[in-house]
Amino acid sequence: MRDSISVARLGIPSVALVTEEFWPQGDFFANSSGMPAVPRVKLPHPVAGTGEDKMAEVASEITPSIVEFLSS
Amino acid sequence: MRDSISVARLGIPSVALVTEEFWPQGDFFANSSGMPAVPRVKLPHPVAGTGEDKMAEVASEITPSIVEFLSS
Amino acid sequence: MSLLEAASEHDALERLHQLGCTDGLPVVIPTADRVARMVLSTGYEPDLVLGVMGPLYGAATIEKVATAAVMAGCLPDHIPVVVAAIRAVCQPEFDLTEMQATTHCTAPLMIVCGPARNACGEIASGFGAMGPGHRANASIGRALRLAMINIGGARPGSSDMALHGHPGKFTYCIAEDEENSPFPGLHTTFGYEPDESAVIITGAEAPHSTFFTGDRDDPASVEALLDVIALVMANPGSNNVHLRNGAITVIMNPDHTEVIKRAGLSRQDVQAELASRATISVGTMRRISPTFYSQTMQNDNEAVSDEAADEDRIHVLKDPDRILVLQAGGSGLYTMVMPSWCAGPHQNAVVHAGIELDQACEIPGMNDLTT
Amino acid sequence: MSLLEAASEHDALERLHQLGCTDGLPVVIPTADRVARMVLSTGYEPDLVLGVMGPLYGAATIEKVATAAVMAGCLPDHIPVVVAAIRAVCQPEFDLTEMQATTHCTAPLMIVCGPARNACGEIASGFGAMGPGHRANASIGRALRLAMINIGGARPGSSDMALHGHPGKFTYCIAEDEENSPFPGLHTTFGYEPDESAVIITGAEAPHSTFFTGDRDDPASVEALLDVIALVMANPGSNNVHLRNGAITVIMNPDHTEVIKRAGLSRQDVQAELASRATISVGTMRRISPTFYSQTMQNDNEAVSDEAADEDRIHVLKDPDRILVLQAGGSGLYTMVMPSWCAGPHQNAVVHAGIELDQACEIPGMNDLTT
Repeated sequence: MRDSISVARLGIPSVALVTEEFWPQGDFFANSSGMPAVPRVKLPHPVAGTGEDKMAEVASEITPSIVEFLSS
Repeated sequence: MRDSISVARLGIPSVALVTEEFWPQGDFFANSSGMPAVPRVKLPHPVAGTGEDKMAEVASEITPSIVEFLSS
Repeated sequence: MSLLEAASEHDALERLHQLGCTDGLPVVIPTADRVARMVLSTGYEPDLVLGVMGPLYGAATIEKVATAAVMAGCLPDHIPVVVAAIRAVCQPEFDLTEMQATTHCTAPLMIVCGPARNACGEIASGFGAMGPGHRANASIGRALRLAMINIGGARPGSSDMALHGHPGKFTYCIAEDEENSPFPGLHTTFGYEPDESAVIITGAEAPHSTFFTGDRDDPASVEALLDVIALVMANPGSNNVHLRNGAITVIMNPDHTEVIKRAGLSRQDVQAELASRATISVGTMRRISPTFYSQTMQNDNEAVSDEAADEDRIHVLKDPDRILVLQAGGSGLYTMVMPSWCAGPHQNAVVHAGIELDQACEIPGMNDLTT
Repeated sequence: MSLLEAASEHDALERLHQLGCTDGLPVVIPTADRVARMVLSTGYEPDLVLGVMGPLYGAATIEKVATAAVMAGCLPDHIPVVVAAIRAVCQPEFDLTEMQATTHCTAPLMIVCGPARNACGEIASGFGAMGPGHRANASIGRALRLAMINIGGARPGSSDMALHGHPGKFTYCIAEDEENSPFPGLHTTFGYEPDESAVIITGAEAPHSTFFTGDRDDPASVEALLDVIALVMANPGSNNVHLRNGAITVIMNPDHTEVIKRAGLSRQDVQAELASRATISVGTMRRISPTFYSQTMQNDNEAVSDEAADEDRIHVLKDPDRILVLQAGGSGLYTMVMPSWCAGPHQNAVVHAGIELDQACEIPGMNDLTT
């Protein structure tokens, strides 16, 4: 989240991937960094350790929104 | 210390061996058990792990007071 | 009970610090009025004795326990858990006097199970439940400690001989995350019904963080999880390894219990697996404890003679039932393992007491102790 | 700064609890008057900024730090240590923002060295120094935490994502037992003069108890002591083993430093011995961390290729200077080892700041904040 904010500050398009469980923390960082609208995409929680199939499924679900954010 | 108090309660002569560092705790137990005068002999601290020679020295120093307590 | 007088609440606080009646942090001044209201909220008579607390052998009356609870910052909602905790630690099997006096760092860890978790002020079982920010956890755990100080007489360096202690000696109270756990409530393993409430208490070290990241594609993931927990249980510094037969607490986060659940293991299975895997080699014991080990092993059931090979392994715990396995904490990479003291006549027995939720009378405005 | 109003101190306390401005325990209400007097005792202007505390990125002004100190129960005597601690944790190398936000249980452990140990309210270094009963330790450690909560914005489950945390997140402050230690003051290893004072801070797990009983007749006793400490440092659950390159704190009791002293070892010798002995086998890492280990080892300097043998050993720490070795605690059988978090951009760097004892003006009656 913090990386994404730093990159966005440099004017480089960025999207933070944040799991559901960490969404409030993402909001917190976005607000405290003065960039409340920094683009972020919600992932299910947990992702790590859930296996190849699940990760592929999550990836295909979220890719469109990432592309949308980066091209807008 | 607590063992010594329990034994003394049964009317069996007993002496607690208490190292210097634990002397205040010994006093505390003696008082809280209602036997403030329960016999105890002060050892240097630490005794454990200080080697055979040192332990033999401590033993010979304190034996007379233990005998005195038990025979009085 | 004699009353102290002070010109202001802040003078009173300074006085309580000077008398050694606090843990070093600010307390709510236990005025006669506040204590009386806390007593009322217990539903018991003030002079009812819940037990005797060593090494001072003070009688833990409802009034004295209520005083500790007020000082700790408890609300009346919290008091049923405090009363149960006092009952639990006063059971002879807990060896409270010896535990207060030992040089080991041990502190009573309170685990709250059943509906009391919500009824007694939302005792936290999730993110940061062992840290700051949860009033019920913080003040309930501290009430037990202040009772141990003021009724039991524990003072550092004179009656409490813990070499260093640990910060769980300020407060150490969590709830089980029953709703999201694959295991039945921990209290049911001690004979309580699921809809009853209980506090389970064990003398514990501070938590040891245990890192594990699973892989759903790897069926051996559960083996790795059980192995790393067992290795932490068998850490060569803990008293469990040197004295054996104590109790060990294992608090798993939801991602780790998910691995257990997928493998189809029950709590009993986990206890048995951990007890069987938590071992240390004879060679390591000979190396780290050349004198003490050879003396103690002579008394040990798990006969390891002088002829044993260095590769032979010794079990750290004899009784799998003394491994408390439960879920708490946020979702992520860490499980917490609390080794223990293991000494005292009952060698770190786990105690428990039912929490009575219908004992207190409902009194309008009773939770407003603060005016 | 806007002021809250309340009808009584107790209403104010409830309000602060509800706003999430406490750690869950009672605080001294930071009235304008009390804060002003605490500010005065710092000897600084109220709007001096000591640093910025994430994740809220709040400015740690003297006034806000004084507010945290009042709430924590500090006396003006304690404030120089609190000011130094804030300066230390605000250094970029400490990665405060990341540390506050992590899922690991880490908490800043404060080690106070030099004359400030006595000048700032008798900060305990003996029996039970990490437990209750020492006001200076308890309230100084807690002042840092309340600043991290209220200036830094750490709240469990939203900004502070520690899965469980540990009780040292309430308060975690000890002094070094310099007088009885065979080692020079720990602060001198960071460039301070012996008669200067400093606070050394490292993000740490809760203490892990390490049992050792020596035997003066056995010259190998020191080997056993170093081995058991190294084994606890290399405990397979800790982040140090999985991420490496963090910091580890080793707090030895006087009986254990006596063994070190008899063997003629300096602090640097002990650091080097521990760094060299604290290893874990490749086989164990492959077993407990099948996925993560193979990924991380590719980035690791200590190249362990896929062809490494299971018996090959990996060092847990790369830098012996990141082992903090000091004496504290009562005399007996236990040393305390605190593993650490190891992550963040600076991978658990140790920070420090000088404690200014001549900064505050002497004001008669200044220690009487309590009226």
